[in-house]
Amino acid sequence: MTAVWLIPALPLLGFVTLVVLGRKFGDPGAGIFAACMVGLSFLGTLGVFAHLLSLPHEERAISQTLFTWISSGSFKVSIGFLADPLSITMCLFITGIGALIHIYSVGYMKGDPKFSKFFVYLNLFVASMLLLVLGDNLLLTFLGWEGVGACSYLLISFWFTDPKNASAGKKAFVTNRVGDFGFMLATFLVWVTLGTVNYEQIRPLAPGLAAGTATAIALLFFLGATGKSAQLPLFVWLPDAMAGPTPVSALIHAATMVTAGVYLLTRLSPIMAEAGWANDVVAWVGALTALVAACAAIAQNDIKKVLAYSTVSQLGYMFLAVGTQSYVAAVFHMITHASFKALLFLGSGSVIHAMAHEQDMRKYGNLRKYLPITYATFMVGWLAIAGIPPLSGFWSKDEILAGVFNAKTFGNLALWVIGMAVALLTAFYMTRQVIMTFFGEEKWRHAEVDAHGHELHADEEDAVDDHDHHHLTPDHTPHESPISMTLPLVVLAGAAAVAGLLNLPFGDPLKFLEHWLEPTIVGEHELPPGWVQALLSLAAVAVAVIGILGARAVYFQKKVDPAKIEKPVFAHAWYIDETYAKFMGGPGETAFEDVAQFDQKIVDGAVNGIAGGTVGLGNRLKGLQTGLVRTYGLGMAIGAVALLAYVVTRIGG
Amino acid sequence: MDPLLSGNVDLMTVVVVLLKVLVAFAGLLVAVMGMVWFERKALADMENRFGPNRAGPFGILQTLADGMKLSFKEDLLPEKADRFVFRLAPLLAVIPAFLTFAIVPLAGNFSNGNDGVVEILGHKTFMQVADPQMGILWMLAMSSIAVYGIVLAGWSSGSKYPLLGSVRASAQMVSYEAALGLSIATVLLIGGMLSTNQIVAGQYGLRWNLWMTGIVPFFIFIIAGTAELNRPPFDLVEAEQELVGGFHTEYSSMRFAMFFLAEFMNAVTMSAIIVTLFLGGPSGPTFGITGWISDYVLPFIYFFLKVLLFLYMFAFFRGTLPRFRYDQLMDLGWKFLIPLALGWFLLLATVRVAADQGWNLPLTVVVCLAVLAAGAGLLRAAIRNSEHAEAMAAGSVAKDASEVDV
Amino acid sequence: MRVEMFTFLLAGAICLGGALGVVLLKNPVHNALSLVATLFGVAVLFVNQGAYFLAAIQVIVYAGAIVILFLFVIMLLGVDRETDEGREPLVAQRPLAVATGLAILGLSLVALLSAGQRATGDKADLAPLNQPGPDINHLAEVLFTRYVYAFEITAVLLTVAVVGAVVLSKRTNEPLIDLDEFPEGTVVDVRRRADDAKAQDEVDADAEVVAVPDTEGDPQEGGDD
Amino acid sequence: MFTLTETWYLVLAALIFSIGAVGLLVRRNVLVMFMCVELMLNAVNLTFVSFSTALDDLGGQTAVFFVLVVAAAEVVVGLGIIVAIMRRRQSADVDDISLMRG
Repeated sequence: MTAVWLIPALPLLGFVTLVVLGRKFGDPGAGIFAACMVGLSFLGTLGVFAHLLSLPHEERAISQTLFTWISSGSFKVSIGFLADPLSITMCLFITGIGALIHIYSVGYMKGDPKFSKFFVYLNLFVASMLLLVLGDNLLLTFLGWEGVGACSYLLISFWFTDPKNASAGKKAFVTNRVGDFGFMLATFLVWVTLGTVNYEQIRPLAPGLAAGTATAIALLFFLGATGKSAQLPLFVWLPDAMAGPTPVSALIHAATMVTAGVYLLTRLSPIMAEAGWANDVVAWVGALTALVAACAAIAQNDIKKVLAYSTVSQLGYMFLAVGTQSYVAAVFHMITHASFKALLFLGSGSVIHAMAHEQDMRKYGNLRKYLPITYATFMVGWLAIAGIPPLSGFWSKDEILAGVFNAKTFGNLALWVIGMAVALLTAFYMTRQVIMTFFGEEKWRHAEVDAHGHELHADEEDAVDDHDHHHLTPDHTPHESPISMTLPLVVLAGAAAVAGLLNLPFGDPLKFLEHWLEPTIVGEHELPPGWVQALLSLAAVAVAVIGILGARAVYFQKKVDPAKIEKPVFAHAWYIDETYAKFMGGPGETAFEDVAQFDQKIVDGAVNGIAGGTVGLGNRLKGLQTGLVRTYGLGMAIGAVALLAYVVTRIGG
Repeated sequence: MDPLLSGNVDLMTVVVVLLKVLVAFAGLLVAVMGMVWFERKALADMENRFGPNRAGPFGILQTLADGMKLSFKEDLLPEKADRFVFRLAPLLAVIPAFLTFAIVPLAGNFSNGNDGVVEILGHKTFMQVADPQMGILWMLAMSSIAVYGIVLAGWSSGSKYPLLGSVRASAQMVSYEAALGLSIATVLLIGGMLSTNQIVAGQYGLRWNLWMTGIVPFFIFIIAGTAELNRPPFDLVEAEQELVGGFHTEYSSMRFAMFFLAEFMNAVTMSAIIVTLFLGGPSGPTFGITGWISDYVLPFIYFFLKVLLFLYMFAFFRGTLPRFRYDQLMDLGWKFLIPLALGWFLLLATVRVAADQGWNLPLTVVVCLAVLAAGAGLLRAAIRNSEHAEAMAAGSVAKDASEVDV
Repeated sequence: MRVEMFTFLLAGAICLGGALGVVLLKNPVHNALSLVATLFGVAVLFVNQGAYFLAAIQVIVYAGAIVILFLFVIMLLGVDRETDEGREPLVAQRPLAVATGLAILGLSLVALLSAGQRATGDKADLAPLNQPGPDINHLAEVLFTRYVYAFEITAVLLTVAVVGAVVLSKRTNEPLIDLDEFPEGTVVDVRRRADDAKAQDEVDADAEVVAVPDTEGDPQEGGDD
Repeated sequence: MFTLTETWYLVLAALIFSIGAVGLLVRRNVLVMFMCVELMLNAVNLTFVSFSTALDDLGGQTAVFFVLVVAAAEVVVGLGIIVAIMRRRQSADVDDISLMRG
């Protein structure tokens, strides 16, 4: 199976073709072409997947080196691909969900003046993401890492004529840079200590790392991961990133790119296994992020912001799993989350589409009447994320929590409690969203009401998707989205419902995913005995049910004033973003000014000084170029004498 | 290599060498005197007049008388002349003329594949002053040196007519040297040897290079040789109507005599070289006679007769042919003789290879001739084309064109 | 041996005399003649060492073609007058040149005399010289087997040189350097602008003089440039 | 009486080379400079032949052959350039040709 390179090459081909011919292909054409490319890539991935399945368990890795990319001294990097269970799993849902979202986008972006450009970016994103996942070395992964970052930036600020969208893009970009810095340092460190950046070569060498070095590497990579995967303290960009078109939010900021950090740490599990307390840091950061984001989610009114904070929170779960060495659980949750979160985002997109691009949930209500398919699929997503069995979210979340309960991590019980709290909050805010959107009265029919009398509008301005300017009017009648949008919803709903089958905890033969990933992952974790697991599961289900009922009580039966729960501190996500802004505007700004001064005076000064010095030197030296042949001849002769003298002295010795 | 010098060099060897030098030099001088008289007589006959008839019987001592007269004339030195070079030039004209003669085999028994070895004072040797390894290249080298005499004579006179004459002469000599060399190359291709002795030895019987090379190189050599000598019809160098007297206008007395001598020496030498290269030199039938007659007398007679033929030819040219214009001269040299010589050389080389490889000889020759004809056609087209192009020196165009022909 | 020694001394003296003549004589024609003397001496030295063929082509090529070309150029371009070599415009050029020459000589001699064979490195493994038959045969064999590519490439080189010479000597009416070819801002352009400015100044100055002929202004200011 | 070894030839060649080098640097006439280059080339040729004889190997003579050919080509092109230049400026003084100065 030597067609591994085709997987990223096809979207790349789509990208190149669309760059050149995108406008020619026109409105649906470009989108269909892009979707076909990703679909073909998916088929290719399936082929590789089937091939891997046919191989014996231990040999399930295809590495393919195309050519040498950089060769500088002992530093040698190839463009090469590594298709092993981990990367192919990632590829499957990147290309699978990617293809669905491409199809969805054909409907969603219909009539946009930059229609073909959108698919240019999307294809480039898929290609970069596949490169990130398939690359057989850190540098190639970094290339993909930066590629997805760039595409994310381009897509967040896709409607850049609105300064808010543009600044959201910049925010995402800058925040990610901080993380990339960690990635780069970590890569350098790996190169210096191990002498290679190739994963397959790192794997046998990693156990030889000193504990301190491994910890440093792991922490630096984790810094990179916090940027890309929106963890504390760098999560602030993701909620703002919802400014981009909804398919983008679904594909990039829910399903694929944000999981890159999880993928990276999983891929580097050989190093993480040596990293000691860095794992504790990962786990705690993940847990705290999950909690902080879940709290924020309950107070958001923007339908997509709820999902965005939810994403942050779910990613926190994944890191919690990574930190407790339950990589399989992390990947499992990554897969299930990818399907149900994509589903939720696309569903919300469908809602937004139906509601004339109004994103404020306070103006929704009773939409189940108008959007039956969206409603039905959204229900599946809701129950899945809330952790109701037998839907997928339950199984993966349960496995994480079970893993945490039994982990050797510092304060594992506290982590478990936090995890349970987050599960509760998740069920709560999702139920809140579902009720506000699909149940109750049709609130948009009341002109400009603020049903709950909130003083603060929770940044609703920021997230308003007003790329076309027809606003929601009281006489608006929502209508179901076209087939190209509902079809992906149905498919994803199916996936979200059954994805749990991948790794059922009822017995070893049913843990398909675990066996599948076994050859790739280093790290041992022990699940608690069966009866404990059963108890834990029961507890989780109970917590989820409590959350759902609580939300029902507050928002459906209106027993409690929502304002008591939706505290401003939650709405502002604990004021973390504001603190950053304050710092950056105050002491930060002066520091930046100084840095800018330094750059201008010293760095630029050095560059300009060298240039100026060269010019000056040249002006002085040009006198040597007399144009007189005899002077040149004399120079040559003197040089010849010097050479001769050297040779003669050598002869003597 | 001359067997004389292969052993130890003793006193007798030196004596033999000196003897040969003396004989050759004296013989050459006598030949020149004879040649001058002979040419004047022949010209006079063609022009229906008497020619020299006062000094000695049939005026045969006329040259001697002229020489004596010249030696008593005043030796003029022009004021603007470059003294040293002015005096050096005549020597540079004469010496190469004689040095070329040194490699010509004058006698020796070459019949039946003999190598022409004779015995003088108990030493085996060739009847030629020297037989250097590079043989015929020596002749080319000397003819290169001969150019200097003319160039420097013209320049050092400090006068424009001699300068023009000398520039013409040297350009002409350099140009025709190429054709000359190429026709010599065909001879070398047939014989495989540079040594004049061996070239002659290779032509025993009637295997003269004249036929062996297919006659064409012979004619090329004669034309180019005549041009090298600056003799009519290629005597633009001293075209009296245009240049007064050419490069030696300012010379008088013995210095003029030297140029005069050199010119006729060159004529004799050239004839001898032609004979050596194409007509088998001194070889000829011996009628079964052995001893000194077959070693010295008969070969020398053959040699003398053959040389005489060419001396007459030169006189005949002078008497009958009009002088070339300068551009005609250059066109003939660059656009006709050199391509032809080169083409013929390639033809002979191909035939040689064909013979070695056992190819079908007639077919090879036909194919070669066809290729050469095509090349000639191309060259002609190129020349005609370039004649339309303005501001092109005739010489350089032809140079280009000859490259095309290769 | 004695004959060869005699030949060497004679030819060597001719060579040295010729070489000195090339450098010291003032008239280019004399220089050329001195060069011929050296070339001849070298040819004799070649013969002295048994390189007959090389001696012959040394004379034919160098003396017969190259120096004749020199003489042509000297005579046709009319640079055959004595050159003024008394004045040296470049400071220190002469002493430095002589010093360099002496240094080259000294170092070469040191290398040759002290190092002996080591200066040459290993001996090549071509055909030995002392074989029966004329040297041209052995030379030809080496040239047409081992060095056949080099030989053919030199043939190409000669062809290219001939074509180049023809192109160079073609008489054209355009200036050698087309100043308009150079983009704005290059050195040539700057220089041209300077020239233009100078010319403009001259025109202005002339105009001034013409315009105010009888003012007190010194006519030499504008007129004498 | 000294015997004639290759050292004699080599010393002679070194002398000629040095003289040529000095001449190249001192003389201002382009043509004479060119001649000095030829002097140096000849000195090298002499060295080649001497080593060829001393080492009993044809290599040196082969090198001389190529030097001769290249020298011929060089002179042809060089003189072509000189003629082209001298057509513009009636001087053979190399110091006058300094258009390429910095």
